[in-house]
Amino acid sequence: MAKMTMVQALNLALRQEMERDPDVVLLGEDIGLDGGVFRVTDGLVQQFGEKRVVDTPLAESGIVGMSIGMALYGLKPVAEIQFSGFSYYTLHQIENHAARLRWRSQGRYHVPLVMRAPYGGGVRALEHHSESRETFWSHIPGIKMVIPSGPRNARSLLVSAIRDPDPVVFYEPKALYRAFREEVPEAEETLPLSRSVVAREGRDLTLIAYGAMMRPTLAAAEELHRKHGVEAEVIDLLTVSPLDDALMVASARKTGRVAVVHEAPRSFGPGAEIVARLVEKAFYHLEVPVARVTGYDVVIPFFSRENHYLPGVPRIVHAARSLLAA
Amino acid sequence: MAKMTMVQALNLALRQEMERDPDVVLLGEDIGLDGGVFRVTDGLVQQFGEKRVVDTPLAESGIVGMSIGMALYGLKPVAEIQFSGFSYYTLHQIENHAARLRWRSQGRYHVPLVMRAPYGGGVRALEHHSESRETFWSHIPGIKMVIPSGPRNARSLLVSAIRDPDPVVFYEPKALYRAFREEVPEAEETLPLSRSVVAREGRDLTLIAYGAMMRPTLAAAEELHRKHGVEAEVIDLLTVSPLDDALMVASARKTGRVAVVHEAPRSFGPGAEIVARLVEKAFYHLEVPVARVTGYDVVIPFFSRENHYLPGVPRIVHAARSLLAA
Amino acid sequence: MPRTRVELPEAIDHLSILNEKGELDRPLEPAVPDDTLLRLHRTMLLARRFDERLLSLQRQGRIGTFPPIAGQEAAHLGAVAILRPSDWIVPAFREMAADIWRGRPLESIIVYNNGFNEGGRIPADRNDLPISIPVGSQILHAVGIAWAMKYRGRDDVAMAFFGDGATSQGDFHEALNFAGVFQVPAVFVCQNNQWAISIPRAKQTRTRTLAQKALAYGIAGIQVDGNDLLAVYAAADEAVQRARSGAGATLIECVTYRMAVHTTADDPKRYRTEAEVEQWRGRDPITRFQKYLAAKGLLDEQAIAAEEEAVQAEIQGAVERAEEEMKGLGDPLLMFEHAYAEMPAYLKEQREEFIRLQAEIGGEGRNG
Amino acid sequence: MPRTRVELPEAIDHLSILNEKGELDRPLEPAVPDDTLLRLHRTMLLARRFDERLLSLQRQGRIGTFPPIAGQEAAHLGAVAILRPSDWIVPAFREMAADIWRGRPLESIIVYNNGFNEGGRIPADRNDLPISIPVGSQILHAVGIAWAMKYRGRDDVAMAFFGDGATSQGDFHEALNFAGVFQVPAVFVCQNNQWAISIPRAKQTRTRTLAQKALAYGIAGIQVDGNDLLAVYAAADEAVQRARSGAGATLIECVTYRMAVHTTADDPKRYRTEAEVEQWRGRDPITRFQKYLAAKGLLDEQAIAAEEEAVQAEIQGAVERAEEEMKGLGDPLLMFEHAYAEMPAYLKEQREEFIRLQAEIGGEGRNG
Ligand SMILES: Cc1ncc(C[n+]2csc(CCOP(=O)(O)OP(=O)(O)O)c2C)c(N)n1
Ligand SMILES: Cc1ncc(C[n+]2csc(CCOP(=O)(O)OP(=O)(O)O)c2C)c(N)n1
Ligand SMILES: [Mg+2]
Ligand SMILES: [Mg+2]
Repeated sequence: MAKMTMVQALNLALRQEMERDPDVVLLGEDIGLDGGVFRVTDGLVQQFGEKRVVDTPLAESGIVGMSIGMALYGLKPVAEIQFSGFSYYTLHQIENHAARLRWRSQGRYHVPLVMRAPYGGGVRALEHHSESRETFWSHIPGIKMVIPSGPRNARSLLVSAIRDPDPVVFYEPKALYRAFREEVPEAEETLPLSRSVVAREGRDLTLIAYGAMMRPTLAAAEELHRKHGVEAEVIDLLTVSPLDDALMVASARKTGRVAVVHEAPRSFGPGAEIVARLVEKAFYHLEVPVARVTGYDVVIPFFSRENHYLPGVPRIVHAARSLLAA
Repeated sequence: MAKMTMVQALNLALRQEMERDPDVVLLGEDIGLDGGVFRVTDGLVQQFGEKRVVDTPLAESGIVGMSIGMALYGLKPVAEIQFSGFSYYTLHQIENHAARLRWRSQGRYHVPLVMRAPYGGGVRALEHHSESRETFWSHIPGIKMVIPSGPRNARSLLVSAIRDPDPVVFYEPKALYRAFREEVPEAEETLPLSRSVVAREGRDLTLIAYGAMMRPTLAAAEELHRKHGVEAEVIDLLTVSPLDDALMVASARKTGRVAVVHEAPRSFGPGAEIVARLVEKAFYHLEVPVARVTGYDVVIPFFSRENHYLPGVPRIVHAARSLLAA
Repeated sequence: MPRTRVELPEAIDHLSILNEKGELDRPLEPAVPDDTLLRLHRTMLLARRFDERLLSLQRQGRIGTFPPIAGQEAAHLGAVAILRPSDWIVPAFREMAADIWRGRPLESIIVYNNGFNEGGRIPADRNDLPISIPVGSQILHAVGIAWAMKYRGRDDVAMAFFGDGATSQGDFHEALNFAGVFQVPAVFVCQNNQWAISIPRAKQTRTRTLAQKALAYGIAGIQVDGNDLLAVYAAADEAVQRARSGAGATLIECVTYRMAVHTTADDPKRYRTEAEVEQWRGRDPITRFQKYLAAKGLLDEQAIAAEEEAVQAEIQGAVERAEEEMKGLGDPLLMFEHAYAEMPAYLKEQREEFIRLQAEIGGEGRNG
Repeated sequence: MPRTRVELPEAIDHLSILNEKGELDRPLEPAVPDDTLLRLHRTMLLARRFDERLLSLQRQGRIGTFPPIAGQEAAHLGAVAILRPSDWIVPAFREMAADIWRGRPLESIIVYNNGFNEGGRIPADRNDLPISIPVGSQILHAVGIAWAMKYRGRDDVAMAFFGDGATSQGDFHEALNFAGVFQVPAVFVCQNNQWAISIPRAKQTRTRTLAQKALAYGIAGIQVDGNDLLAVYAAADEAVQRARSGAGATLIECVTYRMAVHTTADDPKRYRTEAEVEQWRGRDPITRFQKYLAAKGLLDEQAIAAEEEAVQAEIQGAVERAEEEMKGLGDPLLMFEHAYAEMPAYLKEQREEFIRLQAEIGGEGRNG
């Protein structure tokens, strides 16, 4: 086992899947010699050649539309969109085609593509480089929206996404790319898509998060424990959609107090669906309203102010304590 | 006052705004001689000429991107996207630019464009012609998402949308285009955006809907009254985003029982946000979980089955009665 | 140096072999076996008569909206005629003669047009994509398929179809540019039928031809008389050979005409004159091809009459089979299928909810 | 008839006026007043030195990531130099010399690059759009602005900038096609700097030139030596005159080179050789222009030294003013502004929530 950053772990997943399955090909802008602007594909063109690590012209709809064709033919394209803020160019290809070709052809075809893109704030980036719009993809029937939260699950989930027979949008929390290291076994590991996990057990309240927000959420849980003697249960969605509500419902029934944390704008964001599920399935166990600790309904500000926009430990702790006080 | 269909009422709004303000120009595919595939722009090219009623090449991003430029220069473009199922081609223009140019330029520029598109099922149309994906636009800070429910409010809201200084996505429920007529006064009428209305008063429960779903929802309320002696309050959102929660919260506090009705897929749909708001603001008044009567998490089936997908009167009545029985 | 003309390596040709009177430019005549010629004629006739029948079914409310193809039979059939089964076609929505040529049963077309998802099924032995409605978007899929063929070392080709209107879409541009950069075995067939609903070709783009857009991608481009099956066939042959040999993609502009409505929801009287339509009636691809076959001694009046009768019988059989088949369709639970390989938990719950509801509020009509 | 060549009305020229040695092609020399020439020189120099200063500020952590322009000064400055204040420019993100020419204060560039939204403000008297990062998307805005100018009967023009990479985007295609169809007064300036991050021009598209893409839209196209300010100026002059006279849009490809990193987050050693960069160093637009000015007797070594000093002083002043200004910036409540003309109710509530939170959890750092 080696200690790896998330970038290294993703690289490992790609490399091993490419070694294992010649149908796996990568395409995107600057993924070859440059190794991707975050170096996730570093070294892969050297190992697998330009035939399997394909630098494309600068055209996102082209990248994804072409990937759909490759997938229909039987390949397993992994398309990199350089930043999630440019993934919107592909919405019509994803909604109108990737999500539906299995259905349109009544099972004859399917589209096993992965669209990877770094998302989220916290890295002092330029405009369009810090957004969190996973809701767009989460709302589309036929699409899976996956967001890892650490090196190890990033590797496992990416392997699962590549093997998944359906189209997966895979958002990578760029703030975590190099934020910390984890042991990542060389041996194959996968994680089921559509399954969330309990990242920390607790009995007093439930915090639900995913992606980059797992770090402040877990830190908040730690602070709640240390400073306030409160035991927060923390759930990591991993797959945002199709949303697995079993764990969160069980936890909410146990604690009766829930906060959802995400950096996407609040309104019509993923937190809304989580609240709705909890209302559907755990209403009578909720002691207090589910809280949403989220980005505000504005564009994330340029980087000098972004920390005011992004939920952080103090805000999560504050929300948790308010839930307990109510 | 004349009895008008929604198509006629929208046409009236466009005609009067064009007469009133030379900065209003229309653009889109087939809106000239053809009058739009639903005839919303019928007769306008004859009255205002090709200079103001502009048939464009077949390119949605082009239409909206060009509209952004027109709006920046001071015009008030009203862009027609032939069907909402093709509006996804414009997401990057809307998210990356229309929604942000006021903010990006710190108030120097603004983008007073309207993107009109027929949406929704129920007209026995081909694939991609029956979707309801207002969530995409509703989640974007800086965008207003407006959906009328009848000829008269369609006219007023479209006038308000055209005059609004910010970008408005205006989804027209095509199932209602010619479904019924209403008195629409010749004299100017507007309705504030960001304000929902009580379409029917009641004390027993609250039904929240918008667009094409207002018809079955009101019919369900009528049936509840007639057959079951139940008085449903019905709220018509009119503007889906920014969501005005004042009325729904007041109603939920009064009735304690709420169902949301929409034809969009359930998960991550507008109903989720409504549930979340009610939980935030009316939790302690809710007697039972808020119900979501919605499309399923699938692509709306081809038209022979679409009525099974679309919420209808029996389903709404059933949901309402379940709320009361709980 | 100072101000010099840039020499472009590519040039755009116009090709025509059978003129409007059915006269042949003999040196250009492609070598097509007689039985293939007759099958092509049969397919065009079948597609034309079936189109007419669909129109009448639509007018009777027995199917929904659909896009007729009349006038464009040669423009797409001529192109697919050169393909092998292992090649793939990537249609838009106005290539019915090609679909029929590739083996799509007429029944499935009726079932599709009557709003049943079952009509979209494609047999395992055909490498065709289903109809694609979002204009221009499918061209990229052909590029991806062609890329994959090359990757696998096959000498197959992917042939994409689209209209004149589609050339305005960004996806057209991205597709042809990718095809140029990756030198994939793709053939792009533009059925320039002069109209994109109500927008005439001249308002779609300011260029003289659509074929010249190939110059923006460094790929081959050619304009052909799209109502001349031989010209389309010859151009496709050249393009397919180019593709198979690894020399890259081709844009073929087939100049043709949409004789009928855009779809059955359309009223062309609003935007085009009867005189224009009349003018194109004289260029009918079928009568022109019949003259050619007659001159070759392959077809006479009597044979044509027999063919007419045969296709009508085939159509009648298909209509009957389709109407029989549709009686058994409509199970609403199908709508929950094929969203994913495995149904997600919450969707299963929705399916259960639906079944419960059906039981409680009555299984008839809207569930709904 | 049968197989004929399609004659295209448009042709693509290549234009160069000052060669790499600074030698002039006299008949092509544009008539530019001496004081304008000197102002152009001053602006290029200022932009070059400011670029260098920004790089060092970035390395010191005093500003964030930004895209240097070194080497491309002539390619964009030459084009805007011909514009009037009432014309609009629609930049991408690598047109700093143009921004400066149009009156953007250096301070605002520093403030922007240090992550303050305030740096995006544009004074009411300049008709320029802010930087646009999503590649290719802004070209359509220029078309809309140009359309509106024509609608209003003005003889102004909209000038859009973008890179070689941008020509692959669908929006590039849609924009140029719309411009052709609507014959709008737009000028499209492509700064072909040979690279789109790590993707070389040859992998971006298979065409010989980028200028020839104009042939796909029926608009004028020309390729110029983009490191030759006079050639860029002359081509822009021609294009702007064409636009003002109602004769439509032009695509100008300025062949230039990105001498530095793509952005400060980039490491070009991964994908290109130092030898290539070296080769372009000999083609520097500034030294070449200085030779021209020297030959004209407008500039000598001493004057250049004085200019160097003057621009350094100007830059120093700007850095100091920016750092002073930034001390007063950072009020987090600004993030709630400018979302809409009127703040929606729920956003007001979020703003209140934010203020309450700040009070409760401490106003410092993350709110957050
Ligand atoms: C992206 C998109 N925009 C709009 C439409 C609506 N629409 C359907 S066909 C059509 C015209 C297509 O013209 P063309 O490409 O020439 O094909 P034709 O219909 O003439 O065969 C339009 C606008 C669509 N299907 N897809
Ligand atoms: C739509 C989009 N995709 C990707 C990016 C990331 N990106 C920023 S600049 C760039 C390369 C641009 O190349 P070019 O157009 O040649 O301009 P240059 O940077 O050379 O000035 C890329 C890929 C982006 N900003 N926008
Ligand atoms: Mg057409
Ligand atoms: Mg470049």
